Amino acid sequence: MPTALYRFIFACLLLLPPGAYADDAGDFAAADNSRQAQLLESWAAQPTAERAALINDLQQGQISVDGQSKTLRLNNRLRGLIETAQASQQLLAPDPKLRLAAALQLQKSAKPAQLAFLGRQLAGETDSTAHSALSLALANLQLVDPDPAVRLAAVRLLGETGEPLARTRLETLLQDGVETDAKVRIAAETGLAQVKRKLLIGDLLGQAFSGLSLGSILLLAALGLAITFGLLGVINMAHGEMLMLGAYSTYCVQLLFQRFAPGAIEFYPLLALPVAFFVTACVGMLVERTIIRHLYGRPLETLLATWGISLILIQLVRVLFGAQNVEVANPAWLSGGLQVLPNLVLPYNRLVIIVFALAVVFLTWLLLNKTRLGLNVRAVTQNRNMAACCGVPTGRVDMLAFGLGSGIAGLGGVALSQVGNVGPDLGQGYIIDSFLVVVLGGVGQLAGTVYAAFGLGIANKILEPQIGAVLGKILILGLIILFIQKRPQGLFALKGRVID
Amino acid sequence: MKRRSLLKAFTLTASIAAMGMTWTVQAAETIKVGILHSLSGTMAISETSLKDMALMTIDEINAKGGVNGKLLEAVVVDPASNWPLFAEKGRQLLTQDKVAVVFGCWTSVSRKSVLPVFEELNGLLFYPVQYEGEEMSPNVFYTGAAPNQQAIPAVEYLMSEDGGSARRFVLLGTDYVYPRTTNKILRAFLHSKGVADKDIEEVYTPFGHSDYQTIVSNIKKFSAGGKTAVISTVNGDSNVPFYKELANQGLKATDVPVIAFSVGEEELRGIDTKPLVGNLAAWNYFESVHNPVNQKFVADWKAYAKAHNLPGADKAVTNDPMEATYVGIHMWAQAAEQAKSTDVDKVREAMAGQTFAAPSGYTLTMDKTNHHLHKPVMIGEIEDNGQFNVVWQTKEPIRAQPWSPYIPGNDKKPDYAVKSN
Amino acid sequence: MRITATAEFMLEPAFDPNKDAGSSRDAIGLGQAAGTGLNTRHGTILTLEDISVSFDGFKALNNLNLYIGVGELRCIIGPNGAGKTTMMDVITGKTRPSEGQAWFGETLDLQQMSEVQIAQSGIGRKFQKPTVFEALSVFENLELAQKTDKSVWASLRARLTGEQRDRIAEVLETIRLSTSARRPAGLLSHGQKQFLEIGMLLVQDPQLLLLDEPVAGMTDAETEFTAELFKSLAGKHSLMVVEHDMGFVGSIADHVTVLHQGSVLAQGSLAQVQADERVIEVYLGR
Amino acid sequence: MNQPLLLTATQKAGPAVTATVGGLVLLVLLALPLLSLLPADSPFQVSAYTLTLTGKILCYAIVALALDLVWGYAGLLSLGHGLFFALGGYAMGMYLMRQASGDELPAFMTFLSWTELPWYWTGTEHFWWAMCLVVLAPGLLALVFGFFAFRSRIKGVYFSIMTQALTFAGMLLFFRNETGFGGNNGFTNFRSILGFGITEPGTRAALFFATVMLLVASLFLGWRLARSKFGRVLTALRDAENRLMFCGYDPRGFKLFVWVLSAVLCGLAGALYVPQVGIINPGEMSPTNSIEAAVWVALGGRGTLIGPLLGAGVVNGMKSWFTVAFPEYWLFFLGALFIVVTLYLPKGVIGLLKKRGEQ
Repeated sequence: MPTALYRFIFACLLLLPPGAYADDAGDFAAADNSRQAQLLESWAAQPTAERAALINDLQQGQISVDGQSKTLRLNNRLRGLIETAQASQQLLAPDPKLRLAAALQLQKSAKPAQLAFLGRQLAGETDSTAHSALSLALANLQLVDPDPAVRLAAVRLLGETGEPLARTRLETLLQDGVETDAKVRIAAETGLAQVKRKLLIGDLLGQAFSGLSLGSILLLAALGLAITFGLLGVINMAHGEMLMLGAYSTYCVQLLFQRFAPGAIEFYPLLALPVAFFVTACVGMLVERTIIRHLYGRPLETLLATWGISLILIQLVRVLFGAQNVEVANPAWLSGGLQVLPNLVLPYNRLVIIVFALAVVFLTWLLLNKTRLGLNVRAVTQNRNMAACCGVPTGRVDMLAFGLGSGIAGLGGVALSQVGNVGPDLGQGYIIDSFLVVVLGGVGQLAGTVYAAFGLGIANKILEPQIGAVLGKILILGLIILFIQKRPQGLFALKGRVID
Repeated sequence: MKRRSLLKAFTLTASIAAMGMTWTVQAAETIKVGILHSLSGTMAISETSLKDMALMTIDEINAKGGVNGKLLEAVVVDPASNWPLFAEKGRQLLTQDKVAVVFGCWTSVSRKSVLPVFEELNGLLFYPVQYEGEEMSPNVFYTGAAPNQQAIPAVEYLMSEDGGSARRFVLLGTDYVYPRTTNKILRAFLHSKGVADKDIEEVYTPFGHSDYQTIVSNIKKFSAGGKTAVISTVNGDSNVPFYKELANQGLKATDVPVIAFSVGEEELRGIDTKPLVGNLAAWNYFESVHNPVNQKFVADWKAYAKAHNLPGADKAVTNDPMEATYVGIHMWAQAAEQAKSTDVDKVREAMAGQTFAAPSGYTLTMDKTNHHLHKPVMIGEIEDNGQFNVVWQTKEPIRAQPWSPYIPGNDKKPDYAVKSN
Repeated sequence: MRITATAEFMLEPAFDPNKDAGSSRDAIGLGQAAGTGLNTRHGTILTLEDISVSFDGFKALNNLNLYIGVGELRCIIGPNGAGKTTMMDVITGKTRPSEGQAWFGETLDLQQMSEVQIAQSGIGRKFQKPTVFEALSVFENLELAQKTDKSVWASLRARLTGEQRDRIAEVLETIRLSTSARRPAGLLSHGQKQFLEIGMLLVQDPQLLLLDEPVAGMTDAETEFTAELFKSLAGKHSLMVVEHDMGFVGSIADHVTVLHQGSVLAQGSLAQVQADERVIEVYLGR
Repeated sequence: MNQPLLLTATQKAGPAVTATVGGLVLLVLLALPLLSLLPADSPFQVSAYTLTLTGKILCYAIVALALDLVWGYAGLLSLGHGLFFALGGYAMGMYLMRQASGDELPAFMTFLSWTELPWYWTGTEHFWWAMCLVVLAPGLLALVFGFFAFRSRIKGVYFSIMTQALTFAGMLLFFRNETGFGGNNGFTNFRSILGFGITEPGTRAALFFATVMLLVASLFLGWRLARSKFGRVLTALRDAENRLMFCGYDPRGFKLFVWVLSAVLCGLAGALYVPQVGIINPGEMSPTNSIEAAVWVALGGRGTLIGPLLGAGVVNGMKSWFTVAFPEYWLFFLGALFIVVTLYLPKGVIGLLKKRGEQ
């Protein structure tokens, strides 16, 4: 295959008069997909400064052929090739950063045809990081070099990296009959071992992170419940819908920004937080005043009533916003991820959510333990009558506490809207998990809730790769049920004299 | 006291049951047609728009003077995403409302739930959604795609040079029958194309799964081993978290293209499409198709949505199941005209070989024997405007193979519809 | 028949082979009216030794030693938080002590038994706050409490025999609730509930009655009557009464134990303990 | 809607009249299957639709009754009764599938690459064994779960949440295709039961009749229990469990007994439900269904035997009517129902009637 390609590309090069934009553009526009692919490959092998403009246009999918601009029908294959061509163009760029980026791109997608070109660039490369990156890109191609010495160097180089690709390349190299030179084989084996070790670390870290991330989401979903259920003893089945409302308020805020402040759209989540909190808190307080107020001390009744509320809220949202999901976009600073290791990317939205979750927990803790309101809440929840006698306005405290719980759920909703979809049934998916988290953590125990959430998240993520998502979830449920049998009071139970 | 109230209870139950009998209201000069789509519950998300589309189509037909000189009268019921309720409502439509035909169902389970009722009462159901096949009832006309009209061409495309000549495949789906069957067929097909089992990874998630971190990172790992494509039969709601995770973990369509069989324009309305650009979907129709029929179709729909101010009307879109509904209802009307009657058996006969110039730009034919439409297959690339750019399509409509040749034992199945009872 | 509660005595281990464990117990012994199926050879019906209970560090009971003789009527007094109720929880198996031993008679190790077993073996308890089955009638309350086979199957087939009815009627007389036998227990007054609960103990016919503040919320007349009732019970049954009302205590108790900070502070007749300046200090504070 | 009239009528009327009315109702219920056998043209013919709808509601009524035994009497609100119902249904479904498929594998297995029946399907072709399963599957599960739950004194809200988690886990498990119960599609397309065609009017009538019998039987059973000392112990248990323990009763046994009994009743109801509605799938296990059942009981009146039946009747009747009349508003109504009942009808409709009766 390579040799044939070489010849072909040479043919192409001969055909090409040194490249005025127009001709290339013309050729490209005229060509069919496979011919376009060949052109791109040839250009990638022979980047010239003149062609930079054209390739940039190609990236946009718009080129101008004799005067008028023409939209191209690209497919993924062509896009890939354009990226490669683009990269090899950038190797010519004066800015070392660009060159580095290009080299990294080429590590993935360099074609054998570019061997010669890359070699030349490497020789001329001054910037050290770019140099090493480029040499690695080159090494990928040199694995098939006729000279064992070159191959050996290449293999050594690959061994240094933690690239998943390097692993497969080395593995293919080690297949029977591929690599004949003994020294290279040995080097490849040692290198492979190194790479595997590096990859393993990445995987483990990745698992841990996803566990934490899932935990933080569970935490945000359950925290509000820890207050309404844990402190007020209300089985708030409408809690999930509070999450949902929070997510929908995020959606509305986003719409408003699109309408009125498209410039600042990046920051709509920041405004969404207070809005969501306010909206859900109000709904919560309304519900508390109108319905739940009459049901304190009858937990099972609150369960039924709040379930009714949740049905109404769901259908209400369906009528208002339609049954379909609505679009909530991640702003730029929440999309993409942080490349920690070659095989470990930490998505920004998840990182932010973890931090956010902890922040919310901290604030809640402050609120409950360091403020008058918190004191009142704890007083009321421990002994309603006594608190009333001490002049604590129990009614208002209940209302505020419930509002607080709902508001926190609203904040959770904002976070959920950044990782999942926003639809009327959003809450239904979280309600059972949230309850399990709270019960597992021990009712009325903020700390317990935190531990339970992260515990569940991590356990889930350890199980999932082993036995699959479905069985994993079932198993977790089973384990929780068993655990509650063992410790009905949850992880953090207050012991005390049994009072009847 | 107890005994007294016991008696009351019975009185009540009976009286409710009695209501069943009192609902047979017969309008004079109209033909009743039933619409059996969930308007509440989990499936409302997909099915409500089909109900509206059906109503629009019926209006359209009535505007042209109805069928056999009679106007069509739609009877809408809500099975509330509750499968037994589908059977109950189906029976009600057929026996109480005496409808001539029913358009409805989305999920396979709902279809399977009503199927015995339609076969027992010899009713007529038009089913507008792509499904796993393995069924061919004389009382159902399937206007959605069978696997060979969607899945297999899609994979062929992925393996082609333009599709990126993928050599490894991740079959990712929600754990229920449609993905399972489709993936089973695909695996067999891939084997026939010389793809080894080690290059195929099958992954399933529970309904409403929302955490795709592990799965996406596994896909990444898997894709390091060679040119990989993901074939997603992930069910509606889970798609958003899946695609978001893909984008955030930096898997670009150019590296690992994802082709989805259940993501259409309607679903994209709920997704921020920027990160998805370049990912694929396989359908038999896309809103972006350029032809006069489709332009009118889309325009009519947008107008209808505005006129009846459906939620989100400003962003109203059409999609494949809607087109299938539209085509189905029109074909039924044509058949009824041709048969000069709405009698099920006569209509069934007339349906065979019925043709209709569909919005997809092709003239679709109802197969003479197997009750499935001949449909074209299109591969669309997601664009940032939530539309699809058709990058590949079949020259001709393809005949459906409801009994997939890739499933052992199907070769013995007859190629014409027979009652399963 | 008085004993002087010296520290050495209280700390004496229960089953020290080197000592004649009998002697000290005989000192407490009030006759040998042993209940059926319960071995009280040495005349002690309840033995608590070195019992300690701690809730998250706080020691509710601290090396508590206590002996109740067969047929004895013992009053437990002590300031709030002295551990009175906790002690009852320990005896009835509601709370498990972190260390120490609790014996019912000579043979039954209360720590090995579940609450239900303890109750069935003959320890009846009346709660601080009167708890009766509010939804059931007074009669039904007594019927449930009555001593009989209390297994599931039995209660499926249960029919009241003549003498069972008579017994219940009799108790209804004693607790003066005959007239309201058919009323739901929920409608009774506080005092009546107290009596009903006592009645439930009576029909249950336990050998040891634990009564937590039985006369709280009773009129003087009722209190007086209760005192009579308890006196009459003593001898047939062993009683352990926790009470704050000194008048009441004085009227019934031949023997009083003062608890303080989870262990026995003083023991003896009411007069003795009231004379004890440690007790005075505890009650009045410095 | 005409129930209110009916109700007021019945409760205003003297016991004698009520008795006759009730007798008539029972007669009607018994007559329905017979009427359904009449030729279609006769004016008295009862449509299969009405029959199956009523049959379905009766099955739900049995579930409500079973739930009331544990909730109304023993004070254990189970949010997982749908699981037992579904298990009974699946047991019956297995038999029906085997009947339909004959000697071959059930259809859903053949195209999901099952080569032979999994072990737990063995014997399901025999009706008697299927019946055993109908009782055993829910019964044993309830026994095991109950044993652990009651041993560690899980009650009140915890119990509710645990049962909910249980049924949720069950649903996920049955959704999987590997589990071997047809996954999301469950079982459909039954043909015959005991050799009789499932769609024949005769079979329908018989099934309906069986349902009425089961309902009456479970009513009688519940009535006997409520009247026995056992019933009183349960009530005591609900109000003051500790007191009961110090009276020497072991609550575990009592709870376990009534819990298992209730589960088995649900199983039986499920078994009769499946052939009448013609499908069983994991959806029946969704927590939502179980919670709805709780509302039937609450609406009718907890701790009364009739209330639940009433509740099941009203809610499902409403559902069948609403989903045709105003599909969009069904959930609003249901939700409002939940709230109103808990706020204003703590004793349910029955309580209301009693009060009115006393005035």
